[in-house]
This record gives sequence, structure tokens and C-alpha cells, in this order.
Amino acid sequence: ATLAGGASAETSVPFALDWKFEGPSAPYFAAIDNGHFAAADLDVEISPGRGSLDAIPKVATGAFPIGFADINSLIKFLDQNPGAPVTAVMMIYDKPPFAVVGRKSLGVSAPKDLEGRVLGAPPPDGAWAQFPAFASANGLDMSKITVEPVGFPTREPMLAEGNVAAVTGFSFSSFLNLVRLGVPEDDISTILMADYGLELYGNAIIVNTDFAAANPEVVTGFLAAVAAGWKDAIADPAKAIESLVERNPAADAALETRRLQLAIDANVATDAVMANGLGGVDAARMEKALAQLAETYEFQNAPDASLYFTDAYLPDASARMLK
Amino acid sequence: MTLRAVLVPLAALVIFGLLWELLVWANGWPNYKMASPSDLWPAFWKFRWLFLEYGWDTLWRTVVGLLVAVIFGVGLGMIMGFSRLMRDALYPLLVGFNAIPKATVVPIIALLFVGQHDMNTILIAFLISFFPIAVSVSIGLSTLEPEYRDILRSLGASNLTIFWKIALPKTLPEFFGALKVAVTLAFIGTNLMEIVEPHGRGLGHLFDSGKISADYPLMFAVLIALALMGILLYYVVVALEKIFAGWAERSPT
Amino acid sequence: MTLRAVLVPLAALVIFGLLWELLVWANGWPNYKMASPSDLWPAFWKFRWLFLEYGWDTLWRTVVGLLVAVIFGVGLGMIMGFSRLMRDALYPLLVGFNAIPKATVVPIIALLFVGQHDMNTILIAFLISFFPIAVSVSIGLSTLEPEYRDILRSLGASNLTIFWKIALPKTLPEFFGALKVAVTLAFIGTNLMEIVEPHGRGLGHLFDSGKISADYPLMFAVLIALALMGILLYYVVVALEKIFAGWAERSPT
Amino acid sequence: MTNLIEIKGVRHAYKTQDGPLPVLDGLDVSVPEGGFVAVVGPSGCGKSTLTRLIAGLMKPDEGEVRLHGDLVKGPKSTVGMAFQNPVLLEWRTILKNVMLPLEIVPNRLSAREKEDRARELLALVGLEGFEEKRPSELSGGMRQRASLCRAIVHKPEVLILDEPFGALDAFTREDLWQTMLKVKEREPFTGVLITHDLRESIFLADQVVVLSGRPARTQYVMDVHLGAERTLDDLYTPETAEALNTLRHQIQIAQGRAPEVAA
Amino acid sequence: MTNLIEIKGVRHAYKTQDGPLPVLDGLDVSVPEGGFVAVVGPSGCGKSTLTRLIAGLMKPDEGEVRLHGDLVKGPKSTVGMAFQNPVLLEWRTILKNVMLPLEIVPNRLSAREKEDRARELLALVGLEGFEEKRPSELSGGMRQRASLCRAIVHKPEVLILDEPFGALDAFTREDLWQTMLKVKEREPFTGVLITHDLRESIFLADQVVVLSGRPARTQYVMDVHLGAERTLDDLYTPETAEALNTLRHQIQIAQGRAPEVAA
Ligand SMILES: Nc1ncnc2c1ncn2[C@@H]1O[C@H](COP(=O)(O)OP(=O)(O)OP(=O)(O)O)[C@@H](O)[C@H]1O
Ligand SMILES: Nc1ncnc2c1ncn2[C@@H]1O[C@H](COP(=O)(O)OP(=O)(O)OP(=O)(O)O)[C@@H](O)[C@H]1O
Ligand SMILES: [Mg+2]
Ligand SMILES: [Mg+2]
Repeated sequence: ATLAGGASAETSVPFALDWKFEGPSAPYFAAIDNGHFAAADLDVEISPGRGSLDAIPKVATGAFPIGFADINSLIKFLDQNPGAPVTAVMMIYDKPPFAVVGRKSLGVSAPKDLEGRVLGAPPPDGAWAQFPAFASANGLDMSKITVEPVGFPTREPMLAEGNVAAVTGFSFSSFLNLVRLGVPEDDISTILMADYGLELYGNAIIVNTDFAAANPEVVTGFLAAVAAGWKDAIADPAKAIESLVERNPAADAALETRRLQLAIDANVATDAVMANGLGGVDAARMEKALAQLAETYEFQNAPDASLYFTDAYLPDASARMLK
Repeated sequence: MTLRAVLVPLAALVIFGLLWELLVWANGWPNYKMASPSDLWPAFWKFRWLFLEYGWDTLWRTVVGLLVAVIFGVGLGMIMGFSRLMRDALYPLLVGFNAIPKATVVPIIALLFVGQHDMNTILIAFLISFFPIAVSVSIGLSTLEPEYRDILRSLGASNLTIFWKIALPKTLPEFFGALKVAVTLAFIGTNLMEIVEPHGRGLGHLFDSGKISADYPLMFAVLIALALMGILLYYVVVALEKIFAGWAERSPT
Repeated sequence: MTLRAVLVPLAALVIFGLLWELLVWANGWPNYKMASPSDLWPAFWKFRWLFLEYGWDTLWRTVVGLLVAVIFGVGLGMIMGFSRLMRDALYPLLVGFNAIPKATVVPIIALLFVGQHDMNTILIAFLISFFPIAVSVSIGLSTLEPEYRDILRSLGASNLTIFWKIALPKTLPEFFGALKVAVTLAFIGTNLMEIVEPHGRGLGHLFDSGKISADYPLMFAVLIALALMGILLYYVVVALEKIFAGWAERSPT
Repeated sequence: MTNLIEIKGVRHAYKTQDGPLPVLDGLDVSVPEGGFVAVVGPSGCGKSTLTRLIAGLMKPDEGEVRLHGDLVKGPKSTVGMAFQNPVLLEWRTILKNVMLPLEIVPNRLSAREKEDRARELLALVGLEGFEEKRPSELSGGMRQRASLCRAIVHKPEVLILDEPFGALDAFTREDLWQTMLKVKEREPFTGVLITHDLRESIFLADQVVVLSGRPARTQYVMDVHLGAERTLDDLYTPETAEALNTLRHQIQIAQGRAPEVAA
Repeated sequence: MTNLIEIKGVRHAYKTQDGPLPVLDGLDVSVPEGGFVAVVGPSGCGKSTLTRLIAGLMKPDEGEVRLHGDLVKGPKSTVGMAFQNPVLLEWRTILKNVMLPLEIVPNRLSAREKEDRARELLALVGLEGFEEKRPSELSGGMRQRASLCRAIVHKPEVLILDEPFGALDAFTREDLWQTMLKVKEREPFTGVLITHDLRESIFLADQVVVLSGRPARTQYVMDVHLGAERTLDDLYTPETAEALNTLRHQIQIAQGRAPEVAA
């Protein structure tokens, strides 16, 4: 799996993103453009994806040695496909972006407000999948909430039209889409589930375990570069976005800067991360997260936290500090 | 003859299944790359009631959409077949419309008719499948041999009569060919709606559920169920064809 | 005649555009529900270079996929047209395969041939568009009037010769009809790959970008660009048809 | 005398890629009500074109075609036509093929009566037992006979026959001549018969029109003086022999094989 | 004497929905090399079926069909056939239609030579000037002539003609008879001619075979004793008149109109 690229001795490492080239993927491009990967002798090519469930198999089959995906999806994947050679090695979204986005003018500004109102939810939506756990943590009576299944493309337009009072979705995406649709920003209430009792973790860097076992130093170098990329992006989001727009000329720079900033503030640069550095998980919280997952998902096998995350490849905490 | 008509396709299906199993087995592909037929039975069995219920949802909407497509397609085909002007004017518009991926039309429809899930699904199945039918009818009409047309024209028959008595029967083999294509497209249309704008019904929804829980055998099982339903509908078309256009089949000797 | 052949479709397009504008205007629909033609110009203008570059990506992959589909479809159609056994055996499999939404096949292909974006895109364009061609060729062959066939058979001609000299020319009008359907399907295939498995090229990617930044006029502009490219390719097919199957067009008098 | 069919000074040219091909060039034919005119002429001179003009399937470039004094503007259901090429609808049985005009031309027959009429005609032309067969299961001559039945099944006022007996052997043909006379007596019609059999033209028609070579004009018209009751023996009289000779000579002129002298 | 075509005890029935329809029932025909046999018989008796058997397009249920002593197993490129229905390929010009066999049957002609040959034949049958027309622009008789050209263009060893002159007027037809004799002299072939014109059969053939009504068997065989150099005057000799009479009588027997007496 180590391909020496011609004249340079760089190791080629394809990196599978979970989603398209949006603001929150700018830090990885920044890591390339600022030479962090090159410093670790890595030649990284980033590929967009169609969701976590696209990125995970890409890494599990070995097509990509490293990827980026939601750890909750990974847990389910490993439960359904025991022994698949994939695991998470670095937590990026300390708080998952799972959110309920409502409109104050339609009466939604806190979890309790959902009762008696219509909630739009795309069934395959990651945020919707956590909603039951969120509901039980907040003591919501599910029977009082009318859930309307909606499609991804129509989710925000339906809210903008007032067909539903709130939707489930990723905090940064739904918020910005609504703004684009002409909903006043102060009318939008973003209820981040992680702020209301949801203990789950969010997206993490995942690796093919076979690859990682064979190239531990490559993985560690990669993770250090990622941390550096995030650090740069937090310091100067606009510059990071420039790296992104270079890859996707059709992207709207202002919008993506905004999206990146939202992700940084709500999901990445949390208090815990600022204190301990990017990438680690807390074993106690992980146990709670697994328990919450079990509320919504029926495990085929007994959950085992060690299968899903390992800190074996994490670089020193000093290399992971965001400031 | 009838036995053969059943055995040959069945044998083909079995051979195909075996080859598939072999391919997966030989490559040692994991489920999430490609599931093999033997993995699918448990999925089918576990969700057998849902398969029946959702399968029925998908089926009836597809059939209704297809019926609308047949009616509309035949009408449109007649207009284009009889009038060169309309053919010149409408063909490019239709081709343009059909070159637009229907997946992108789904949200527009869903937003236009919020909540009308059945209607929306039927609408997409219809929109995606009428074109081949219109094309085949229009070609059948515009290439109708003048000798045939003259037989009826000399009797003072109207264009509509010419269509019913000559053009339609003569063009039936092509029409049924187009219908076979339309059947497959209508299925795609129904599922597109069920997957892109989920509303908790139909096999598309089941596929989605499989995707959410990363249950790859279930996803493959849904696809196979779709294929089987397509085949089912195909045989309905074949039966109709036997009745209405059996004369057209030429034996080689 | 040639003037008319240009003016009529153009007039139809303009009338269609006006009706659309009127519809949006009369209903007062917001952009995200349905953009109107007048909203699209800024989007076109702003991204004109990207439209050209990505449009070319989409076009050439579509054309290559279509060519493969023509070759494969004609071959398959010949096999099914000449042999009843193969027809009975293959038709159900093909219908089943085609009833599976290609959007769900895209990830499987993408996973099988990682990184081969061009090939994957062409593959999907091909997979989605060969069926109508195979059907039309197979029907043309199996319904070939024995009188025509006998002319060549009596000279001791092989099946292949019969196909080239009689079956193919005689079935050309239907073949071109199928090609017109296939053109639209191939476009859908290319875009499916570009949208579902993003790799930063093609109009599908531009659409996706529009979606990400909720730029509805851009999304509609991409769809219109796709439609126009479909129409462009349609006229290429029409030109070929004029050359090869002009005889089949019957004037009504 | 009122002429049911009146053709005056008709000119027609087909538009082809290499310019117009003049086919009819000054054609005059008139058929009184109840009359039967045979048209003969060299192959390719324009006889079938003439039938299409009378049937209203085409309009002449110049001149007039009138039925009952009215200009022919389009096809009429009172016209029956047997085309030179007996195209039968392959997806219908012979019986259903013959019944086709009855499905289209307004009439008051019940389904039963329609079928009876078609069966009767088929029996008349010797196709009993083939009613339920498909056209592809018939021989060339049998198809021609079925097409003849289709032309007359709806008792048309005007009957146009384009070489209706071309594919038949001498005896079947002579049988059908007599059948046609019988039919005409029972259900009178005004007829135009295209043929290349001069004896046939004399036996069936009241008048024989000889067309010149392409572009065709009316070159010669001969009245036939056989009574309504004709037998095959009438074909072997000296008068008939003379008439046949005159016609042969005229056609030779039409083909440019003999010098044109006043007949 | 070696017979090039040898048909012995051939029986054939078509499978139809109402059971088998026996068409040939004990057919014997033999044609020596260079011979020309005419086959006559009532409409629908099985003449076209016979041609299909000789051409190898069908196999008989019983009996043998041999060419050069070998059982016919399938179509051969040394056979030329003019079908009763002169199907031309609509998408080709007349010239290209006639050239079709030259494209398929192996030969050493250059493109130029092929075209020259086709043009020559078209001129021979009076279709000069129509080489570049489409079949739909031709009259019935002209199509038939084109189809005749197609049958002989590749100089087949065996030529099967199924009523090749049916749609032609008497003079064009007689012209073509003479043309055929000339062609045969220049490019000898062994021929089978289906016709319903008895004078045609006598003028062209060395032997006339009369088939009985369906199911057909060989009912009568007559040798024609006209020399190789035939003129139309030969048709008006007393011998020919007698031969014609005999044939007429035989066909009447075939149609069940006259009692069968030893001829
Ligand atoms: N659709 C057409 N387009 C162009 N030319 C045509 C068309 N139909 C007929 N012709 C030409 O018109 C002439 C007369 O044709 P028509 O069919 O009337 O002849 P006809 O007298 O019926 O001959 P035949 O006895 O051989 O049937 C022919 O030279 C033919 O080539
Ligand atoms: N494909 C077929 N299927 C069934 N029956 C057929 C088929 N072809 C011919 N027949 C029947 O076989 C008989 C003989 O047909 P054939 O065409 O050989 O007659 P023919 O002697 O050529 O007559 P004609 O002089 O009218 O052309 C007819 O009764 C016809 O109905
Ligand atoms: Mg004619
Ligand atoms: Mg015959």
C-alpha cells in the first residue's frame, strides 16, 4: 500500500471524504497547501464522497487507506459487518452536528416546543437517526410530535414555506440553506443535540486497519498534518477556503467560509478540545454514547468501544493543540 | 412450447444467479462491496412482510404511472406521427426534457405538490416512461407504408380510423418493444421518488432503511426484488403482446 | 425546407420558454420552487467558463458511452433477434437489470473501479442506454417480413449478411427512434455518476455545487444546459437519420 | 347522358429528385352511370396513376376529375378500389380483411350480416375454407381474389379495379369475369378496369380506352357492342377478333412500334 | 441424360392452426442441364411452394429435391429466383436493387463491371432512365421487370421465375420472352418458369408440366418441339394451337371441370 511516487520519496495516501468539497473540508486542503502533509512525506489526494456510508466501505475495502466518516455510522457498520478492517483513529467533530433546526416564528426555539408541531425529517438523515435518544434525554413525548418524512432536497424549502415547523439536519448545512432561501437569520433556531443531552461523538478520521498496522508512522504523520490543517483553518478560515475554491471553482467562497466557521465553533473547537487537543475520545462518554445508540439501534453483537476507536496512532497532544 | 417458454427464462435466471455467486465467492468480496445471492435469502425472509407490503406499493404506483404514460405517449405519438410540423416542433423539446435527470426533477415535483406522495410518485413514473412510447408510435405512423394507408384512405377514413385500424396494429410489435423499455423506466421512476423524497412506503423506502443501518444484503435484496417485479411486469406485457401482436413474430423457416 | 427545419423547433423552444416564464410569474413561485428563464442568464453568465469546460466533460463521456451502447446494443439485439432461445432467456434478465435504479448501481461500480472516474461515468452512460437499442434491433430482426429475408436467403447469404443488407436498413427508422431515447438516457447516466459519485468534473458536479450553495438559478441553469446538449445530440442523430434512413419518411400525399 | 365519372384534360407529373416526371398528359375519360370502362396501355404509362386520381387519393396538376359532376376533392366512401398490389392487413384473417370496409363505411348491417356478406363473396371467388387464414398463408392469386372481395364488399357506387386478375390462371380468371358480371347485375356499379388482357377488356367493358405511352393521353376509344348477357363464346366471334386486332394495333402505336395512322 | 434438377415423389403440407394443409402430393419434375420447364396449374395449387423447395428455402416433408444429383439442403448462390411478389428493397435505388446479388454471391467483378452489368440488364427490360429511382417511384410492371433483372444479374446456373411477366401488357411481355431467349443463349441456364399464360409456357419452355389442383401432383407433362430459334409466329401454327388446346383441357381436368380421361 506504500506507493513511492517517482522522483520524490513521498508516500501516496488517497483520502476519502464523507461529503462533497464544502467549507468543513477546507482544513484538509489547507493541510496540503500549507505543506503539512508534505512535511510528513505524504502525497495526499482528497476525494469527495456521498455520505459516511460511502466513505466507510471505501476504506474497509482498502480502496482508500484513510477516510473521514461519522463514528456512529462506523459503529453500525462494524456491528453489521464484524471484522471489517476499519476503525476510527482521530475524533474531529467532538460534538456531532446533529441538530434540530426550527423557526422561531413558527414557535420552535427549544426542544420542548416540538411537541404539538410538525417536524420534517428525511428518514436516512443522520440527525434524525439520533432523534429518539435526543427526545428521551429531553423528556419529549414522541406521540405529540408529528413527523413528516421529507427528502433532502426539499427539507429546507419545506421549512422556508412553513410546511413544517422544524427539521432535523446538520447544524451548519440546514442553517445556511435556510439563509439562502431567504429566512431571516434571527428567525432560525439551531438546537444542537449535543447541547441537549446527546453524548454521541461525531465525525472521525478512519483508517483501514491492515494499512495502519503496516504503516503506523504514515498514519500518525497524517493525523498530525490534519491537526495542523485544522489549526491553520481556525486561525484564518478565509485562507483555508481559498484552498477549497481552488479545487471547486463553482463553490461560493463567502458561504463556505461561513459554513466552516459554524463547524469550528459548534463542532470542532469545543471546550474539551481546546483544553485537551484535537482527536481524543473520553472512554466514559463513549460508554454513554453507546448506550444512547442502543436506544435507537438494535445491536447484532455486544458493543465494544475498543473496536470503534483507537488512540494508538494519535500524535502527541502537543501536536494536536489548536492554539 | 409453453413448457419451454417457462423453462428457458428460468434456466437463464438460475445460471445468472450461479455466476454471480461464483464471482463474489471467487473474488472473496465482502458484503459491502457486493452481496451474493446466498446472502439475500435471510434478508428476504426477515423482512418478508415488508417486502410484500412495500412491493405492492411500488407495483401499483408503477402500473398506474405506466398506464398514464401509455395513454399520454400514444396521444403524443399520434400528434407527432401525423403532423410533420408538430414532430419538428415537439421532438427537440421532448428530447431536452428527457435529457434532464429525473432525480433532479423529483424535488421540484415534491415541492409543487406537497404531501401528495402517491400522485407525485405516479407522476414521476409517468414522466420518465412516456417518451419511448411516444417515439415508437410516432415512428410507426410516420413510416407507415403508403399502400396500407391508401387502403383506408380510399374508403374516406379519418386519420383516427387509419390510426386504429392500420397504424396501431401494424406498429404493435414496436409499441410493445417500447412498452418493455417503459416498464423498466417506470420502475426506476417510482423508486427514484421513494428514495429521493422518502415518505415511508415502497421498496425504495426499504432500500433506504437498509442503507441507514448499513444492511447491505437487505439493499441488494431490494434491488433483486425490483428486478423480479420488473420481470413480472415484463411477462404481463409479453402476454398482452401474444394476444395483440402474435402475428408479427416470424418463424425463421 | 431547411429554413423551416430550423425555424419550427426554434419557435417551439421560444414559446416553451415564454410559457414557463409566465407560469412562474403568474404563480409567484420563489426560485427554490422553480426558477424562471430570466433568472438563468446571470447564472449562465457568471459560470460561463465552467459551463463550457464541464459541459464538454459531460458531452464527451456521454457520446463515448452512447457509442459503446450502440455497439453492444446492436450486437445483443442481433443475438436476440436471430435466436428465439436467446430472446426467451435474455429478455427477462435484461428487463430485470434495467428495472434496477441505476442510481443504486453507481456506488457499486464506483467501489469496483475506484478512481476510474471517466471509465465509471462512461460505463453508467452505457449501462443505462443500451437497452432500447437492443430491443429495437431485436424487434426489427424478429419481425422482418419473410419476403425480404427470402430474397437474401435464396442467394445463400449468411445471417450476418441478411442483417447488414436487409434487417438493419429496414429497421433503421426504429433504430434511430431508439437512439433518440438512448441519447437522453445516456445523458442521465453521465449526470447520475457526476452527481452521485462526485469527482469534480462535468455538469453534474456544477449542479451539485449549486445544490451545496443553495444556488437555485444555477441548478436550473445546469438542467437547461443539459437539455440543450441533449437537443444538440438529438440533431446529430437526426442528421445521421436523414443520411441513412431518409427513404422511410412517408409524405402523407 | 350524365357521366358519373368525368375526366377532362388531366395532366399530372410526379415530382422526383431529377425534376418532374410527366405521367398523364391530356387524359379524357368519361364513364356513364352503370358503365364499365376498361383502360389498357403499356406498362408504366400511368394507368395506376389514373385510378388514384379517380379515387381522390391524389389531385391532378391540371384538368378536372368529377364524380356526379362534382370535382373530386378527396377520397369518398362510395368508391371501392382493388389496388394493383393486393395489400392485405397481415394481422387480420382473410375474413376480417374483407370486412374492413364495412367497419369504416357507414352502413346499417349487423355484425352477423357483415360477416355473411364477406363469407358469401369469398365463396364466390373460390376462397371458401380460407376465411380464418392469415394473408401470409395464401398464394399470390388467392390474395388477389381476397383483395377483390374487399373492394366490392360495401357495394360501392364506383368500382376501380387495377389489374385484379393479373395473378390468376386462365380458367379462374374467366370464372371471375362471369362472377363480376353477375355481381354487377345484382348490385349495379360504375366501373373502371385497368388490365393488360385485351380479351378481358372486351369481355367485361362497354368501352375500352387505350392510353398512349408515358406521358399518357387518351389515344383511342373503342365501344364494345356485346350485350349485357355475355358468354365466353362471344370472345370467339369474328367481330371480337377484329376488335382485338384493332386494340393490338393501337397498343403497338402507343408503344411506338407501329406508325400512327388514323384508325 | 443427367438431370440438373430432379424432383421425386415430393409431398408437402403447411402446418396451419386447423391442422396440416397438404399442398404437394406426389410431385415429379426433372429438368436436364440447359432445359427450361414451365409449370402451370390452377391458382393456389402449390406452384410457388414448388419454387421454394427448389431454391432450398424449404424442405419437403417427403420425397427428394436434387440439384446435380445432390439433395438440396439449403439455399445456394448458384440459384437465381424471381419471386411472385417482386419485393424490392425500398431503401435502395433500382440499380442498387439489381446489384444486390452481386454484392452477396462471390464473384470477381469490379464495382464498375457490376454496375455496367446491372445497367445493361435494366436497359434490356426497358427501364433505362429509372436506374436511380426508388422502388416506390415505379409502376407495378416496372417493379416486376426490375425484379427479373435481379434474378439473372449474377448469371445463375439455375433460374426460377415465379410468374415474372404477370403484371405486363401483352407487347412488353412478348418482348421480354424474346429477351429471355436471347439471354439464355448468351448465358445458358437451367430454368423453371411458373406461369398461367399457356402461350408463354409453350414459347419459352422445352417441357410444360401441368399440376393438378391442391394438393398438387404432376398431372401431365408435354414436350414442346419448337427449335431453339423461336419467333412469335411459331405461336400461330396448327401444332401450337393443338398443344394449347391439350394444355387447356388438362387444366380443366386439374380444376375438376372436365372428367379425367387418358390424354
Ligand atoms: N410515387 C411516384 N413517384 C414518382 N414517380 C412515380 C410514382 N408512381 C409512379 N411513378 C411513375 O409514373 C409512371 C406511371 O406509373 P403508373 O403506376 O401509373 O403506371 P401503370 O400504367 O400503372 O403501369 P403498370 O401497368 O406497370 O402498373 C411510371 O413511369 C412511374 O415510374
Ligand atoms: N406459409 C403458408 N402457410 C400456410 N399455407 C400456405 C402458406 N403458403 C402457401 N400456403 C397454401 O398453400 C397453397 C399453395 O400455395 P402456393 O403459393 O404454392 O400456390 P400457387 O400455386 O403459387 O398459387 P398462385 O398461382 O395463386 O400463386 C395455398 O392453398 C396456400 O393457401
Ligand atoms: Mg399500374
Ligand atoms: Mg404462386
